[in-house]
This record gives sequence, C-alpha cells and structure tokens, in this order.
Amino acid sequence: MKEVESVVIRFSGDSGDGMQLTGTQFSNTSALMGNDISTFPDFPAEIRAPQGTIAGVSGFQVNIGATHINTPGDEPDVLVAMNPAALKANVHALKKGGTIICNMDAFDDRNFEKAGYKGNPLDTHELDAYQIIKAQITTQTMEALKDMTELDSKSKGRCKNFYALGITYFIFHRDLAPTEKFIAQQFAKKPMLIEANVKALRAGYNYAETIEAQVSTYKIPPAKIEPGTYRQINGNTGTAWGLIQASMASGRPLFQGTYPITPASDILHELSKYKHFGVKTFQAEDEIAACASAIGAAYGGALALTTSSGPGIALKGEAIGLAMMYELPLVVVNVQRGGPSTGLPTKTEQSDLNMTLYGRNGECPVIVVAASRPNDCFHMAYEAGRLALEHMTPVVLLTDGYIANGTEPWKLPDLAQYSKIKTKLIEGAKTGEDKYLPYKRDDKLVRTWAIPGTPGYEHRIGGLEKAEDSGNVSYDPGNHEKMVHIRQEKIARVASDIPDQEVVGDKTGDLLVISWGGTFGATYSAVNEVRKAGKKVSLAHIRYINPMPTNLAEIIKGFKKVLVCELNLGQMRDVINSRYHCNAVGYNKVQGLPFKISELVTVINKELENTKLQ
Amino acid sequence: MKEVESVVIRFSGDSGDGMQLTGTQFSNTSALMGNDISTFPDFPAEIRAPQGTIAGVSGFQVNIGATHINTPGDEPDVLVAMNPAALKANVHALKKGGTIICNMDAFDDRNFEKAGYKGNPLDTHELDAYQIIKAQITTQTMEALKDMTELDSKSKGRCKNFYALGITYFIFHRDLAPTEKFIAQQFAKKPMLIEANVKALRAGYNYAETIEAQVSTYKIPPAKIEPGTYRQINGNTGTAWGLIQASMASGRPLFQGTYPITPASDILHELSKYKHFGVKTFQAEDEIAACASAIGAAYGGALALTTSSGPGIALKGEAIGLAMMYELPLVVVNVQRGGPSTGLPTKTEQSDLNMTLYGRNGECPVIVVAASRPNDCFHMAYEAGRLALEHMTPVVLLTDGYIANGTEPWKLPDLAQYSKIKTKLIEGAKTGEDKYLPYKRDDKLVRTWAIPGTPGYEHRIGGLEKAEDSGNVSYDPGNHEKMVHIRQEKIARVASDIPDQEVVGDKTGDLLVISWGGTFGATYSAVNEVRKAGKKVSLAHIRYINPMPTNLAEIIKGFKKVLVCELNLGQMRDVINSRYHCNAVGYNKVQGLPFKISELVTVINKELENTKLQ
Amino acid sequence: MSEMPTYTKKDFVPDQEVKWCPGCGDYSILAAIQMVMPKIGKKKEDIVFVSGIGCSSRFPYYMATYGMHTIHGRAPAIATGLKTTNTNLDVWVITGDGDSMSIGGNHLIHAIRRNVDLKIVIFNNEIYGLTKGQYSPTSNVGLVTKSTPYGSIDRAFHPGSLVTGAEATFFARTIDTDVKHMQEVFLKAAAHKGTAVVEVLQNCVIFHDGAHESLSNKEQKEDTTLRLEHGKPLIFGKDKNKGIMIKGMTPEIVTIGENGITEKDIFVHNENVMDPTYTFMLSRFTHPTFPVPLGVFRAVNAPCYDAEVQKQVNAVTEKKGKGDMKALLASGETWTVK
Amino acid sequence: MSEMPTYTKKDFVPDQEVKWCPGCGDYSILAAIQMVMPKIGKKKEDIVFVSGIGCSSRFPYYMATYGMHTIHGRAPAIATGLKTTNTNLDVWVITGDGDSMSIGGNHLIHAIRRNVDLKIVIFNNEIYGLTKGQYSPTSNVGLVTKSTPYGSIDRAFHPGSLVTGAEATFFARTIDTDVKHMQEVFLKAAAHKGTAVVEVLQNCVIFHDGAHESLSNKEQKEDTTLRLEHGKPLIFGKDKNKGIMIKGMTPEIVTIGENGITEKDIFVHNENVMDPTYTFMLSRFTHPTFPVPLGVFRAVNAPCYDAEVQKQVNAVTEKKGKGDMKALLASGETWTVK
Ligand SMILES: Cc1ncc(C[n+]2csc(CCOP(=O)(O)OP(=O)(O)O)c2C)c(N)n1
Ligand SMILES: Cc1ncc(C[n+]2csc(CCOP(=O)(O)OP(=O)(O)O)c2C)c(N)n1
Ligand code: SF4
Ligand code: SF4
Ligand SMILES: [Mg+2]
Ligand SMILES: [Mg+2]
Repeated sequence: MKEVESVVIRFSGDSGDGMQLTGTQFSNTSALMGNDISTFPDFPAEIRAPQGTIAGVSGFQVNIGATHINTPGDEPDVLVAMNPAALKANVHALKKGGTIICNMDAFDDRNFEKAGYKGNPLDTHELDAYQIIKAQITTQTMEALKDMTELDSKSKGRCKNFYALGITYFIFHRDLAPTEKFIAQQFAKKPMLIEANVKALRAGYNYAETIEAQVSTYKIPPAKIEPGTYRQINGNTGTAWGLIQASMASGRPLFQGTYPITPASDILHELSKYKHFGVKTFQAEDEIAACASAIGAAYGGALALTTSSGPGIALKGEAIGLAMMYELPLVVVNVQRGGPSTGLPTKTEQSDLNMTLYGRNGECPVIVVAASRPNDCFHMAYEAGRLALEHMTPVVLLTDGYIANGTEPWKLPDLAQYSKIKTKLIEGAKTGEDKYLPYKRDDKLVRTWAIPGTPGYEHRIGGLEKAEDSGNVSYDPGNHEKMVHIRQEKIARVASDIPDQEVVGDKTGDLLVISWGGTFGATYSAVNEVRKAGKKVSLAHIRYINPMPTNLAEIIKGFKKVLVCELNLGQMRDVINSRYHCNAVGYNKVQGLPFKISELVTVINKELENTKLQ
Repeated sequence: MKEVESVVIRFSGDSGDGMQLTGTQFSNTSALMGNDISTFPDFPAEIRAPQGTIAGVSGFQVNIGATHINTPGDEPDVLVAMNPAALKANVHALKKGGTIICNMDAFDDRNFEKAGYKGNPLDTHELDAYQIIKAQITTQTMEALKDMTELDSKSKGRCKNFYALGITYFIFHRDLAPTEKFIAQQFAKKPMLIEANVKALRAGYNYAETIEAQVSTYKIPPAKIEPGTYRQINGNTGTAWGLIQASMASGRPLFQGTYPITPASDILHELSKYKHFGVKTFQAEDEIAACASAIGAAYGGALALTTSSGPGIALKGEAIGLAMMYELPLVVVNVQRGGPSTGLPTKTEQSDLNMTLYGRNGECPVIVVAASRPNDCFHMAYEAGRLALEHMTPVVLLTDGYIANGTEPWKLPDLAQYSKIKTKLIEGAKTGEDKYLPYKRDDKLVRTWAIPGTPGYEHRIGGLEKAEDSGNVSYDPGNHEKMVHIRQEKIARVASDIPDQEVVGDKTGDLLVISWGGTFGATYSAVNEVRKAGKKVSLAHIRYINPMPTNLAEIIKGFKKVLVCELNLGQMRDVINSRYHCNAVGYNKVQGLPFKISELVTVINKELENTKLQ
Repeated sequence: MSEMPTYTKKDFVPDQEVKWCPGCGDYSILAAIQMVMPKIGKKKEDIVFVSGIGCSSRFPYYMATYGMHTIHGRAPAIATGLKTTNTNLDVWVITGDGDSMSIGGNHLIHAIRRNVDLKIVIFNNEIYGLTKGQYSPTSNVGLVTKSTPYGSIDRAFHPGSLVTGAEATFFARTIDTDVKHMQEVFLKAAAHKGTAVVEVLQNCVIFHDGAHESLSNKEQKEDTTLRLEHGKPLIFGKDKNKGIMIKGMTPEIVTIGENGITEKDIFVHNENVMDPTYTFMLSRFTHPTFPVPLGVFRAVNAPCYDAEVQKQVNAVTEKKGKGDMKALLASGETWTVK
Repeated sequence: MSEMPTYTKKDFVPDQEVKWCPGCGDYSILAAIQMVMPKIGKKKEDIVFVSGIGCSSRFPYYMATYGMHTIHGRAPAIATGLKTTNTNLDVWVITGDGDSMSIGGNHLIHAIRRNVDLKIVIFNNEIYGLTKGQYSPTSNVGLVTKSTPYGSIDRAFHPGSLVTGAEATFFARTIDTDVKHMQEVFLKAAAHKGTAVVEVLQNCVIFHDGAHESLSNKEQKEDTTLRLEHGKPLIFGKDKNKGIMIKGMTPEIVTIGENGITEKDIFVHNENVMDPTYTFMLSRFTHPTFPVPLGVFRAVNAPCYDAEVQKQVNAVTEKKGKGDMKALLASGETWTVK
C-alpha cells in the first residue's frame, strides 16, 4: 500500500547544480507539511567529475507520503533532469509512465555527446512511455533575474536549482515559505542572493502554474498480471486510439471538432498526428463550433467526436441537444477537471456528472459511460463510438485529469475483439417509389442513417419536434408526448447492449461500495484490503452510467447498505437514490486530488461498523 | 369545472365575412377530433345592415372541451374580430386576459368611425387587459392568392375567413383535413375556389406557425375573492414589474441583458418601456453575451437580470457558473417551453428543471424559485431579486409559456410589503488601513459587495478557485474543499430566509400531491375537488425549489404516499426521491399542453385507491 | 461515377408546403435558388442546404435535397464539419441577418477566414422576423421595434465590410425583387471555390415592410443602385450618365458629360483584385449618399480549408501508408509477460 | 466630487506577484499601462480592468484597480454590461489573440459595432499561450504547433481589417519591445471616446518565440515598420527615404529622391478620416511586402452605446417623470372588489 499513497521524486543534475540542496528543501518542506518522508542522496563517485558527464551526475531521491514511508522508493515517479547526463543516468529507474522535467537549455549537442547520446533523446521514441515537461530552466532563471544588474551572471545561473524546485512545488503544492525562510538564513549576509534565489523559486512555481503543468502520479491497483504484450499508455492517448479503432471497425472516418482546454487538449494533439488513419481534426473557433462541426460531420457520415473539459462542455449543451434530437451519432468526451467555473484547471474531480446527465433543455437523454483507469480509456472510447454508431445518439464519455494524464501498463488488446461495429448506414442508391422515412425505427428504436451523396434518400432534419417515422415538423401534442417517450425508451433499451455490472467480491453482503470513473484504482484496492480482513464488503464500479446495467438493481438489493465514493459532493449518490431508492450514503472528497486508499479503508470500516450497530 | 376544461372562441365580423361558416367549420373539426362542443350563432338583426357598423356584426361562438360542455360559454377566451365593429360589439363579453385576433386591414379611420370609435382602439389603453394578435388578414389573403391570376379580386377577398380560421387552427392545433374536405365539396363545381380557399386556410395556419403565435387560455382556479383593487396581468408583465420593484426596494438600478426568444421576449419588450424607472435593457448579440453583460452590470452595482427560454438558457451555463463563483447577484429567468432542442417553441412544458439545478460544470449550486400562476410572477420575480441581492448569488426564476402569456386578475399588492431589500453594498470610501477582504462572510455566509467607484475597496475577482476571505487565487486542496462546502452551505442557509411550505388541505393524510411552477391552477383545483369527496389528499405546491423549505421533510413524512404531478418525465419526482427518500411516484404529461383538472382528479383517485390496497 | 442527370426546377421542389407569410421576399429567393440548381452541375444527392433558426432558416425544408435545419447561429460551423468530412458535397448555408451576424457572427467570420467552400446566403431583412420583430445588427439607428420603443441606438454592420474584414474571397449582393439578378449572382457564387457570401436584400412584409423599398421601386432603383459588372465602369442612373470616380482614396459621384468627364474617367469594376481594399470601399456605399452596389463585389482565389485538410490527409497517407492500428499499438516500447 | 489625486505608477501596482514566464512580453505591456494610468485623469477607484482567460488575461490581478478575470472570450460582453451600468467608469478590456478573435470574436465585433466606450488591448502573440501552444486565428499559415503537427492551414485574420470591418472608431497597433511607443498609444486610446482597439504585438518566449522578431530587432525595424503620425507623410526606413504613395486604389512603396519623387508625393497620414477605407488599406500592410504600421490608424468620433443608453434613460425620465410603481400598477383598467 505504501507505494500507492506516496510519490517518489528524483532531482538529478550536474554536481554543480545544487541538487542535494534542492532535494533537501523539498524533503524538509514536505515534512513540515505533515508528510512522512524518506530520502536518498546519491553523490557522484568522483569529487570533481567532468561537467555534463554521467560520472558527474548528482542525485537526491525523496519519497513522500501521507502514511508510513519506509523506503525512498524503488522507482521514481518524477525525475528532474538538469542535463542529458542526468536523464541518461536515471531514466531506467524511472517508473513507466513517470514524468521527466527537462532543463531544455542543457539539451544541446555538446551535452548529448558528453552524456553518450547519439542525438536528442527527446526526438526519438525512447521516451514515449513518459510524460515530458520541457522547461528552459537556465534562460528562464537568467531572465527572471535580468533586472538585478549588480549580480553577476554566474551567480544568477546558480539559482536555477531553485527554479527547478519551484516547478515541483507547484505540481505537488508545496508551501514556499519554509524554503524562502531557509534561503533568507542561508544567504543572510548576501541579501542580493536571497532576492535572486527567491525570485528563481517563484519564477519556476509561476511558470508551472502559467502553463498549467500537470503531473499525474497515477498508481496501479495491484492485480495479477495476465500474459501478453504490454505498453505504457495514458488516458488521453487511450481515448484517442480507442476512437480511431471505432472508426476502423465501423468504416466511418473519424472527425474531431474541438477547442483546446486543459486537460483535454492532448486528445487533439494526439489525433492530429494520425491523418493516415483518415482522421480529420478541426480546431474550431470555440466549443460551440467544435460541437456543431462534429454534428455536421455526423450528418455527413463521419464518426463524429468533440472533446473538452467542464467549462467547454457547459457551452455545448444546446448543440448536444440538437444531436440528440437529430438522432445522429456523436461522441462527446469530457475530461473532467476541478470546478466550478474556471475552478482548478489542472486538478482532477468528478463533479460534471450532473451536467452530463442533465445539462440540456427539455427531456434530453444521452448515453453516458466512464473510463475507470488510464488503460481502460481505449476500451471505453471504443464503446462510446460503438454505442453512438449502433444506436444513433450522442454518447458522453467521462474521464478526468487524473486518468487522462496518468499512465499505466496496458496489455495490447486483441483487435479482433474491436472490429465489428454495425452502423445504421444506408448504402447504395434508393430503389422503389416509397418515400424514405428517416425516423422509422428498428426494434431497438434506432433509425437509419442516410448520408448526403446517397441518391434517392434526400431528406431534411431539424431541431423542432418531429412526426414519428417521417421526421416532418409536427406540433401535434400526442405526437410530442410519444416522441419524448420514444427517445427516452431508445436510450433505456441500450441496457440490453452493454455488459452486466461486475462486482468485486461477493454478490451479497453488508456493504456495497459504488464508485465510477477514475477512482477505480483506489476503491478497488481499498475494498480488497478490507475484504482481506474478512469483512462483507463488495465493490460495484460503474462504467455504464446511462443506462445502467439492468442487474445493478438486483446487486444493490443484496446489500444492507450502499456507500457511494466519489470526488464531488454526492452526485452519483443522488442518482442511485433516485433510481434505486436505496438510501445510499456518500463518501465525498473535493480537493482536486484523487482518493487515497487509506482514507477509503477507514470510511469503509466505519460504514461497516454503522451497519452492524443498526 | 366545465369552464376550466374548455375554451370559448367567438368569430365575429361583418355579415358578409362568412363568420357563420367559419365558426361551423371550427366546431365540426373539433367534434371530429373528439371534443365536446356547444355553439351559439348570432346573426345581425337586420338582413342587410350597413357594412362595418355594429348592427352589421355577425358572430358565431363555440365552446369546445374535453368533457361535458353544456353551454356555449359565458365569456369568450378568444375573439376573432374582422373589423372594428366586431371588436366593439364583443369586447365587453370577452374574458379579462383573453386574446383578440384583429384583422388589421379593416382597422382604418373609416371603419373606426362606422363602429363608433373615436380613433384606433389599439392605440389606447382600453385593451390593455387583453392579448392582441395583429394580422393583416385581407392583404395576406390577397397576397397568398396573387398567383391565381384567373380569379377576380372580389372572390379572393372572400377567402379571408378561411385565413382567419387557419390562424385559429394552428393555435388550437385543429386538423386541417376536415375543412379542406368540406371546401372541396362545397366548391366542387368551382375548382378554382377550392384552391383559393385551401390556400387561404393554410396561409393563415402557416402565418401563425411562422410568427410563433401563442394564445394562453390560462384558467383561474376557483377561490374566494379578497377585497381590494384588481387588474389583469400576464406572467411576463408580472415578472418584469416584480423586478422593477426589487430594483426600487434595493436602490439598485435594473439592468437586463437578453436576447429575443419565444416565449421570453415579452419581458424585454415590457422592460424596455420603463427607462424612467432607471431600467436599462441590452439586446445582446447572443445569450452568452446577454448573461455576461448582466454579470458585468452586477459587478458594477446593478440588479442584474438575464431572461431566456430553454435553448438560450442552455447557452448560459458557463456564465452562470462564473456568477456563482464570483458570488454576485444575478437573476436568471427561464420561461420554459417545449423541448428538447428547438422543440415546440410556442408550447408549455416544465422540462428544464434538471438543467436549472444541474446544468453547469462543477459543484455549482444556485437558488431556484418558480412562479405558480400569472399573478404570482410579480411576487416571485421580486423574491428572486431579493434573494439574489441579499444572498449575493445567482437565482433562477422558472416560469413557463402557459403562465407567461396567460392572464388573470391580480389584486394590486401593498407596495409597503415590497419595499425593503437590504443589499450587501458597501457605501462610502474606505477608512482604516486593513485590506478589504471581498470574500469575508456574515453568518449567512454572504460576502459584501464593493462596486467600482468606491474608493479604497479596489479588488479583483475571478473564476479560479479562491482563498477564503481574500479571494486570491488558490490551488490549495484543503481550501478548495472548504470553499466548495461554503458555497453549498451558503445556498442551504437561504432556507432560513424563505417562507415555510404551505399545504392545501390537512398536514397529514393518505396522499400528498406535490406540484411546482405553472401547474398550480390545475393541481389546486383537482386536489380540492377530490377533497370535497372526503378523501385524505393534500397539496404541496413548491415555489422555493432550491433550497426547499425546511418543513417540507416533515410534511412528506405525514403522508402514506407522494404523487408528483409535472409536465415532464419526472424531474421533480427524482429530486424529491433523492432528497427525501420517500418513494414518490409521478404523474407526467409532455404534450406541450397544461394539465386538465379532470385528468388529475382521475389520477389522484387512482393513487388513493392504490394506497388503500397496500 | 454515374452520369449527371438533367434537372429542371421541379426536381428541387419537395412535397412540403411553404410556410412563409404571403408576400414575404423569401418566396422569390427560394424560386431563384430552385431555378439555379439545375445549372450548377451538381447531382441532387450531393447538394446540402444548412440553415440556422429564423423565418429564412426554414428554407432547407423547401428544397428537395439533403438539408439541415439546425440551431440559431451555428449553421456555418455545422456546414464546416459537413463539408470537411465530404469535400464532394455542394454545401449551401441559408441564414438571416440575426442568425448570421448576431448570434452567429463568430462562426460566419471564421468560416470566411478559413475559406471553407460554402455558399452562404444571408437573407437581410434588417429585422428578427421569427421572433416577431426586434431590431437586428443590420437595422438602422433609430428604428422603433418591439425591443426599442424609443428607437435603436446600436450602429449597424455593413455586411460587406464585415465579411471583407474577415478575409472574404467572394462577396455579392442582390435583391429579392429581381429574380433574374438573383439567379446570376447565385450561379456565380456556386462557381466560386471557397466561401461565397451573398447578401440578399429581403423584404419582411410583416415586421419591416419596405426596408429596401428605395432600392426596388421602379421610379428610383436605377438611381439608387449600382449594377456591378466585371470589367465594366461603375456607371448607374436612369440615364446611365452617373459614375464613380476615385480621387486619392475617396470615391465620388460624377456625371458623365459634365465638367469634361467621359466614360473613360469612370472607375472600372474588377472582381478579381487580390487586395480587398477596393471591395471594402464598395461595401461602404449606402443609400442615400451613394448608389447601393448590386452584383459580385469580389471573387478571388485562395486555398479552401476543406480541400487543404483532405490534401494533408492524402499527403500523410501517401508518405506513411494507410494507418495500421496493430502497428501503432506496437510502436514505442513494449514488453511481454509470459 | 472629491479632487483628483496625483498618482504615480506605484499606485497601480498591487501586492500580487506577477506570474508570467520571465522574458514574456506581457511584463513590458503591464509596465507601460501602469505608467500611463496616472496620466489619464481618472481616479483609481473609477478604473476597471476586465479580461478573459489566457496568460494575458491574468493582467487584472496585477493592477491595483478594480478588476475582473472572467471566462474565455466574454470580456467585451461583460465590460459592455459594466460600462453601460456605470458610464463614469474607465473600462479596459485585456485579452489575447485567442480570447478576443477565436472564442470571443463575436463579442469583440459587437462591442466595436456598438462603439461601447471601452479600451480593448489585444495581446497578440499569435499563439495560445496558456494552453501550451496551439495555433491561433492570427498564426500564419504553415505554423507547426501542438495541434498542427503538419502545419496549420487556416488563413490568419488581420486584426486591423477585422475591427475596421466591424465599424471601429479607433484602432492602433504597438509592440511590446517599445515601452515608450506603447505609452503614447495607450494614452491616445484612453483619450478616445468609444471602443478603442489596441493590438500589441507581444512575444511569447515559450511557445512562439520571435514571432515579431523582424519588427523589433534593431537591425531591421526601421525598414520593417512604419510609424504612423497624424498629419505626417507615410515615411519609413533607416534613411527615412522610403514612403507610401497611393495610385488609383493601390498603395506602393517608393523611394524619395528617386524617379523625381519628393516628400510631397507621399501620402499623408490622417487618423480622422470618417471613411474607413484608408484604415482598411493600412491594415493590409504586412511583412515583408509592406512595412507594418505602428501607431494610431484611426480615431474618429461616433456616439457611444453606453452614453446613448444613459441619454435615453434621462430623456424618458425627464419627459415622464421618475417612474412610480404605484401609478404603473394602477394604469390601464382596474376594478375594486369590496
Ligand atoms: C439559442 C436561441 N436563441 C434565440 C432564439 C430565438 N430566435 C429564433 S430566430 C431569431 C432571429 C431571427 O432573425 P433572423 O436571423 O434575421 O431571421 P428572419 O426570421 O428575419 O429570417 C431568434 C432570436 C432561438 N431559437 N434559439
Ligand atoms: C470555455 C473555455 N474554453 C477553453 C479554455 C482553455 N483556454 C484557456 S486560455 C486559451 C487560449 C489562450 O490564448 P490567448 O487568448 O491567445 O492568450 P495567451 O495565453 O496567448 O495570452 C484557451 C483555449 C477555457 N479556459 N475556457
Ligand atoms: S415574418 Fe417577415 S420574414 Fe418571416 S415569413 Fe413573414 S414576411 Fe417573411
Ligand atoms: S507561456 Fe508565453 S504568453 Fe504565457 S506567460 Fe509564458 S511567455 Fe508569456
Ligand atoms: Mg432577419
Ligand atoms: Mg495568444
């Protein structure tokens, strides 16, 4: 458990780069903030090893956590690499999916050579498994101090370790005060150096804030590892690839209409690389146009996709309503972040569930699914594409900043399992004299999809209420009621096309923990841990949110109590209560941070106690 | 009861205008559509009275309804007036708040004189109590037939009664087919006249559809009439005036940022008249700008208002979230119409409740209130303004097309009861050296309101998460959780500042009917009717939706069963169930039409039966 | 590909009843477009009409092609997605002055900036028709409407200036009372590769009757309008003796035959000048100071967004080969667990 | 009203730490505005800075005035509501190229159309800074960014053309490397009654370093930029011997002293021409074909929306007397029940 609750950071650079001091500051600050820590300084063997070489690399590793930390950690999550040698010396120890903060100023040919690199390692594929934050640590430090004309540039350059430290302070929200105090004491006799180092520290901190730097320290829930070929994947990449696969499996080209926003932009960055998969990405003027363009693409026969995060999704409500009314396939991905309003753009949260279910005018049901972990994003994105295409409806896929940026090993899927999406596309020219009825439905209440270019199927669609079958505008009261029910029932019937709800643990018991989305790692680990103590607790982690699997009702009945754990104020809890009348209680956290297993273990045990007492 | 379930229409014009035929068609069609009808033709006394005079007015009154209609009705709800004489002859019989469809082409000086009017009665105040639909029936008919070059213009002019009939057919969604069949038979020998009359009929129908013509046949629930001075009022006017009064009572100028949309535009039309009340209306480029401008106005010290209907409200979600985060006063009025998407713009519905409660990213609570009838809009709009200003938060006021256009008598309020809104405004320059803390709160968790122009209180606000008290940007996890809870609790505490939930009937019993918004007339009448039969049913009509009155929990506990009646698929029912765990059932109708009392009586009796059986 | 059928107007008339007010200018625009369709060399199934919300936006229901009646203001964005998905389609956007320049302003200027190959027809009646008569961004200052009982105070957009400022490659203006001129203009718009914006001066008989009266009535129209013809001098007037001269940067109305001015002195209209300054100048001609230009202001070539996107797709595919998911999955570092 | 205090720059510097990347062009813009504030004759409490979202939009936090950091793209609309509510305020909108011309395009052009008395400062770094480097509507075609790995294909807006097409009464351009010029321009913007749009060419050192390098480096800048001065001829160049002549409608670069050309032949800059065609022409001058104009392109008078609204309120109040709710309630038909 200790690995899951902790994060391991390694500061690494040339022996002159001040890494020991930097690491010590990080450790002390963390200790002051109440963390348990364990550190491992590791100096170069030679006293004066040549600058820029591997021999000259000096490192300091620190493991911080909320609970008992016993070791400095095996694999660092984050590596600060002040030069290529530091990278080369440490990258193999780094956890797959970890983050590397590179000082780009030192990444030049001379240093590549000294470190034994053939060229720039960042330009090759060898670092694909990691997240890279590129920072011009040296020049930015110099720039930050340029007004201090009395200070020589060598002294300025020496401040760069504090700039690097500042970046990590923002990412792990460390308090700046202890380090500033330390600097003041350290340089008490050289006030100029106090100013310079504090400035550098803050500049690094602000830089990270400005560029909305994010590091996901996604932890892998323990599990037995199945045989197979593996790779690292983060959630946003998985989402992108899953949708490409849905495009392949359906024969429908992927069109993404989007507008950049943290933490969803990487889906655009990723998809824009795959033009040879027939993918067209459109960076629209705003989120409304992004969603609107996707709707146009859907009418034109594409697998249409629009991606965003909270504030951007809020803008798409009207357009999603139109897609629902059209009954066109549309995948909407919401990579959730801390809200409300602009909120905490770089932090994770699950507070957009209500908006996803209800954020449109009128009775406007859509399918909602949620990915549970980084390596589930491929699958759930494919599912979103499949359900949209097979059921001719908008589907919202919920992920979050934590799993979107988080990386974990992923067993490469058997693509044969992801190869058959049967769309409702009408192919070939129309024969026969009867009028095409675009809103005639099959037994799942799904209509057909005739796209422009198909002779004889010319038809018009709109957002006004439609007459059954023909889709012509209709103001008839009875027809309206019927259509509202049809659209509702159509989504309800999707339940027959999704897998049953899985239960971790027994099908009956004292307490059912319900979770959804990116919290799976934590809830799964916590439930398993309590189960090991012999308690009658099980987990239902919901991936299909609307409709929910039909067997969920039965599962809920099998437990004395239901506890819904989520990173909001209880949105899923309310949904469960209104659907299943089960008096579920919630465990909620809204800090922009993922759950810790330990807190969940505590709350589960507490709820089990309560259940007994009743 | 029969009046409430029926509508009375009077067709009236010159004896040559074909009113008898028109009325008969309307009656026959209605009968064919399954309505019960009662008619009253009323010819001019003289066989050839002078054209355009009162003596020459020919009328035909029809009373249609779903249940037993015994009389042609006392007071017409709708008057079709083909000329000023027809207006003059019938306007006094017309129900207050009724609708007049005027043929503007006949409203000229010559006809005013003939009818005995001094000038154009539409330009005076004498018709203030009615809704007027102005239509150029004659010229529009001529224009519709202009391609029929073989037909002489006298024959064309004769078709105008069918144009008028077409307008009423759209409004009351009558089937065109029977009348077209009649026309075909009637003019079997003159195919040209068939074509002409059918064209005129459809042109009128389409005209009404095009201009989104609406007639509210709002029925007044029976009640004993209190002494006082009364006037007619419709909901949109009441809303406008209520907000002006909130502006007067708070000393804050009213600013409306809006964008036209049916059925909310009339609030803009109304408010734009009252510049001498200091009201500023801003017709923005779109709904986002409308809401945004209101937020700017709120920061500037105005009582800020934005008004719209479903599709427009869907666009405002992000901006409302910002206002919530700022904690600035903002009144949002949603005049609900038929959804989803563009839906049924002229029809009524209650399907935006979910969007109102949940349609924003993140945890984003706002106050929600709903008006129950046309003459309640003034009060609830004032309340919305009061709560926004006293609690520094967005407040959404829900009305709907039915009560917005519907008219009823309103006892003029005692303005002393509407005169004291205590804002959180800071007045006068700052003294003292301490820093102004814009997010420091009182015991209701409400912050102060320092507006630009106030020396010494200069401060900046934003949509990122804020540090407690200071409002500075904060990424601190603990602070975020605290702020999310504070904002939630702040809205929860509004419960102490709203009236208790009223109950119609006993405080305990077998069945509690819950309704909200514009359905009050019907649910009130139905519950009273069932109570008269001695049944243990009561009504809780909710006007304060978020937060709900604190005593509602207790009320719900007092009943064996809860039935939520609403014009959607069960949105309030779900809210009630998730909040009160009471297994409420719903009676739902989504036809774009209001409830009928009779249907509610039936369902209430059925639920009472069920309750007994259990 | 199958052969191009020969169409007549009728092929584009669906079985739907047209629901505008009798006398509405929209009827003649509909007729003109239905008449032009057979001449644009496109198969019916490859034509799509996309509109927003408004009276004018009912248009797609009245064309027997594919069509989308969408939401208020978003038609250019929806059409962009459609056209980018299938570059073979002929996509027409039908919109009102409110739909295109009020709520839809951003999408309009961005479609134009990208030069997406769309034909955008703006029905400019200087009023909100469908919502029963509020002023629009093209209404003149002082207009009394439902929402401006004391007269409007917002200055009006010049649609030609707005779109030229947004990098338009094609702009034309025509009027609902002249079906022949409309047809000519629509035909030229159809032939243009890129965003072709056509402003149609349209009369709303119900809420703003006579807004363009001075440009359409027989008495005045020769004097109040200026017919633009490529390569011809800017001459107008009942007697064809008035013309536009440009002095410095300033256009001036002159009379041919007076003060020694001959036809040769009159500025010659050229649709194809790359620099849009001339287009912009024409867009400032308003009644009554200047004759209002009708016809094609500007038609220049530039790459189209939709075609360029397709080109990139083709180029990358050619270079890298058709995408292979299996290979993608296996790219970068992988390892095997046994 | 109390007297106007004398301010220094310091009065406008709050206790907040400035959080842009070291070397970012935003710093010098901030300094220039803080230096200009004491000179605009407004009390500190009557000044409000309103921004959207983006690096640039952090600006209000760094001014010791009232301020609003709002949502992406909506600042002009929010500022319109604020200014219309209290016409006495001096309202500055701070925005980026993405914030103002991508998501906020519609609000920008409508604020300009209405001529709301706002000072709109656009920080144009031709990139999305805050979201880590995607291309923007002002990025040049071909730019490789995170979202355009194969180069962007959208054509760029010319901000000057866009705003001129939207009826701008004031447009100016300046550059972050010239603090003195910025101050001059901001001062003129502050003095303008109506929407004053100032484009500041700003360098993003992190994601688009050197975007405006050719206009700021000492070697080139005399030749690549053109300093606009009211009443002075359009002369530029290291040797002050190059100038702009306008032939027909076409501007041309000429050399003074060659081919008999003297200073008198050079077009004289006039900010105050009502016809915006000249402004528009200047807005098309781009590097390297033409020198890029810096300074005030246009400054003309027109009624301001906010002031006109207030005027209508005053006029109606004068005519009808201050509104009386009791009278309003009793207007029209009433009856009494006893
Ligand atoms: C989001 C949204 N806002 C507002 C409306 C109401 N609305 C419908 S059409 C329209 C304006 C119509 O004006 P214009 O575009 O000029 O078209 P016209 O009717 O004049 O042809 C408005 C405001 C709507 N349907 N949706
Ligand atoms: C509704 C919404 N969409 C998208 C974003 C993400 N976002 C923030 S700033 C920005 C663009 C910034 O570019 P620009 O306006 O040029 O400002 P700069 O950072 O370059 O100064 C974007 C896309 C957001 N915060 N909100
Ligand atoms: S309201 Fe005006 S624009 Fe609309 S259909 Fe009627 S005449 Fe045409
Ligand atoms: S990312 Fe660019 S624009 Fe943003 S603060 Fe850094 S340098 Fe400035
Ligand atoms: Mg219009
Ligand atoms: Mg930018």
